[in-house]
Amino acid sequence: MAGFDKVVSSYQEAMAGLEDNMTVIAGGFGLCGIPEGLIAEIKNKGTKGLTVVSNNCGIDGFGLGILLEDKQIKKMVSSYVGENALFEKQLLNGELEVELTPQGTLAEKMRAGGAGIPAFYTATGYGTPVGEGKESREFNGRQYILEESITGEFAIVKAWKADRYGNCIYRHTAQNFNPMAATAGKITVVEAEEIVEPGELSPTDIQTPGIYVDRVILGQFEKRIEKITTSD
Amino acid sequence: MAGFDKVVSSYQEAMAGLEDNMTVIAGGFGLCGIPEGLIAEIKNKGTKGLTVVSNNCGIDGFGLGILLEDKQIKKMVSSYVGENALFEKQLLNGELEVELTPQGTLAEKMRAGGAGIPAFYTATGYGTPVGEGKESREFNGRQYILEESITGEFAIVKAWKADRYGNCIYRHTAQNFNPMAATAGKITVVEAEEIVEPGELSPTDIQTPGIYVDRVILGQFEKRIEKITTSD
Amino acid sequence: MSLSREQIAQRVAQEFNDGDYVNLGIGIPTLAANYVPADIEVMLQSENGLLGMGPYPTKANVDADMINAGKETVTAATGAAIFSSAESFAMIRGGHVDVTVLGAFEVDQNGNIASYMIPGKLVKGMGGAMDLVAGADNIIVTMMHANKHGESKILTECTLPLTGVSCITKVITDLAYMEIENGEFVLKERAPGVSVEEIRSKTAGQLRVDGDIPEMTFV
Amino acid sequence: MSLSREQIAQRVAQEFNDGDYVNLGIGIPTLAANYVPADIEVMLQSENGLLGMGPYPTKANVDADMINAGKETVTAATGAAIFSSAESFAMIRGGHVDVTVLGAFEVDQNGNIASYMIPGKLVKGMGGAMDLVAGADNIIVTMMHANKHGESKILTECTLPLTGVSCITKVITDLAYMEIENGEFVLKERAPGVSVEEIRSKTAGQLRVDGDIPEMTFV
Repeated sequence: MAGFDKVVSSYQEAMAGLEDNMTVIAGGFGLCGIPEGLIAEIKNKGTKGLTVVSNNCGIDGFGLGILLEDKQIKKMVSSYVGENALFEKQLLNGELEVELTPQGTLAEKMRAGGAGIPAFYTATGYGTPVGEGKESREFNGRQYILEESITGEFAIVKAWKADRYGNCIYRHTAQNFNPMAATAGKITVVEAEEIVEPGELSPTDIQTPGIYVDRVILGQFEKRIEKITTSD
Repeated sequence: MAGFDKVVSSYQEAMAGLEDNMTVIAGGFGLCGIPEGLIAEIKNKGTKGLTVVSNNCGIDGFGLGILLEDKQIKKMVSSYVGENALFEKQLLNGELEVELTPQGTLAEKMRAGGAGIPAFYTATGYGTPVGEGKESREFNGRQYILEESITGEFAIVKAWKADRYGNCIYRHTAQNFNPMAATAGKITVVEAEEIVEPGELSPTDIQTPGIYVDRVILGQFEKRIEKITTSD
Repeated sequence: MSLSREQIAQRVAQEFNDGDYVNLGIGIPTLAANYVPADIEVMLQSENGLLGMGPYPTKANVDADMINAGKETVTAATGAAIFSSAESFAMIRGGHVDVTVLGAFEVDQNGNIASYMIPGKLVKGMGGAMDLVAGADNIIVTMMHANKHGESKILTECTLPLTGVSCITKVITDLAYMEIENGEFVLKERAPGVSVEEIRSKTAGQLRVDGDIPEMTFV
Repeated sequence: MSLSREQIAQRVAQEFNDGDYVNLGIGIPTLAANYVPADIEVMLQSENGLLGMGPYPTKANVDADMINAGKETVTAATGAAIFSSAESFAMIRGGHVDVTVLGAFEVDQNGNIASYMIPGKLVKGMGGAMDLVAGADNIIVTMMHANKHGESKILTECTLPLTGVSCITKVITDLAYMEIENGEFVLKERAPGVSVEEIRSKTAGQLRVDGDIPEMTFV
């Protein structure tokens, strides 16, 4: 009996079942809190035609940016895709499609996807290019647009500590989109800095309950920083 | 300068501004995690015609049940209102109105209210009395109903520890509806078992950030238990 | 002979798979926790915000802040997580709970369920039942096959206000285990000593009986 | 003389009240944190999930897991809270942030703002700007009054794709502090030494000038 032990020992196992043209939802903000090893495995695997839902697309040569090198991404759903020359090139060439989505709407679309809410109304984007082609509607004298939720075949998540049951906690602002991504994958894979035994994390501290998580792998992280700013 | 210090020293201050016919959103599940002293203050104040949004309405003589004694509640929005003879009597007499709302929809309506989402779709209640008179709509081959969010003039919340800035943490399952209630009040009042200095709660442990909270008061709690069940 | 409440619960527990997250309603469903086969593990979700519900506490460990959805004092199992009601129903509504077990007044051959309201009687509320039946793929209903007057509660069409539509797939009664498929009840197992004829006579909805129907077995 | 970036930031900070939760966009808005009056406290919200942003860390305390929305390494202030992006935007969208300060390419007299996209140039994305302008009641835009060619960016109607509609209430430029009311810019203050005539000549939108317009004062 395997019970609730979700730990896998290889990246191949962690991303088993990922196929061309699937949708992958990724946690992370910029390069902070990204599942580095899972992204590298997607590159190694060579899966193509991916739709990737992530606030950003990494930078040239790091993070999700490495999936651009072999043109593995067909479409990005993101709020901000600067800092990436290869991205720019592929976008201008028409090799890459991008669906710009306001950051809060993106976070809420992932949450709604995981929470069984197919759509919600938000004032964000009303009257802007984001609202074009979307239903709008008035509530209490204000206009809102209808936004549909997002789910994906896979979600890839970076945790600080995960227990064998998949319960996760995140470190500082590396939390960001990870908890929502974790809920929105049909298969959710967590790459953690540390794997602990069930019971070591206090029940109330757990930020992603294991019910959302299918696989857990121990990762090693470079944790590259985009902008080192200091006071001294 | 008061800065972010939200601690008040009397229940009168805590509930100042509550007037007849307002809407009060309350945390708690059954008698677990209810703001006992804030409820008592509403009783003392004698405010009438209240709409109270809470998963339950306490029991005879305890919790929100005490607000029935002087007929202070005009309408309850709840998922379950059993265990309360006075409630039953007032309901049958037509002195009290009740809007039964599925528990998950109720939690999400509070969250949406606090999060600036005026409405969302859910499959919960489609084809049932809950769905009557509500718009329904198909997404991906399934029918959903449109549910509108809830906000109130006041939210009353029970925390375990709160710091002076209003950052809160909850104890065990006394969390329940409290974090959502905290976001949905125009004025949110937290009654805590313990008040600590800012910085004593770890930033990642905080379950309700102080931005949602207007007033904090130190409470004393009886913590009555509805069903004591033991293994010995 | 018709099943006892405990036997219904025991049969329910046979539907659990290793690694299932399970929500058990109040009454017979809750009893199923006592009969989880020894060779599997399940984790119990309680909709007030607890994943990994443990046994009742000892008297010395009763804690008012640690209750389940039935408002009973409980403990947290090893590896449990505790969260808000919104998170709890995100889990439920989002289809992350593998199995939901709940009682009902009536079910019908289209998978509809009525479980929270009898017109003319006082309505206490649906609690989390509507969210649970809307969220789970695998819902097991436990109920008596007929009422005290012998009238079937396994119907062509529910007569009471519904808790959910087209959502029930399995029904375990004191007489039978049935699945609901394509607008009919499919008889899968009989309670020991209960005949197909008796089941048929107490089933108002369309009942399909394919070949020999085995008796339930209890370990 | 027109204001420097620092002076614009300084004027912005005068709009803060004691106890305000404030979100500062990248660029000039971020500088406003340096000019918060000594007798008040504000708390900075960073939309990647930090309420209570502190100063940059010392070299020894740089932490890749501790960044702000501009992807800069930061620290947490005393009493800070850290949370998910969904929670962060629940706060923003729900109107809990008291003041939002952000830059723009154009604003118009109806309170519309264009700040994220110039057709023909590559679009990098709106980040959190659309949520911020949709969520806050009190939005201050910081920008240059005119572009390098002297063409006004304070318009009758924005020409670029919008970030938000009817949402901007205050504009602080290198030349003036204006509020937007009833479809016009209302001139409230002039930069020191800048005449009403100069402001008028560089304002394409409807400008209301009531009586004498005071100069800004900087402590």
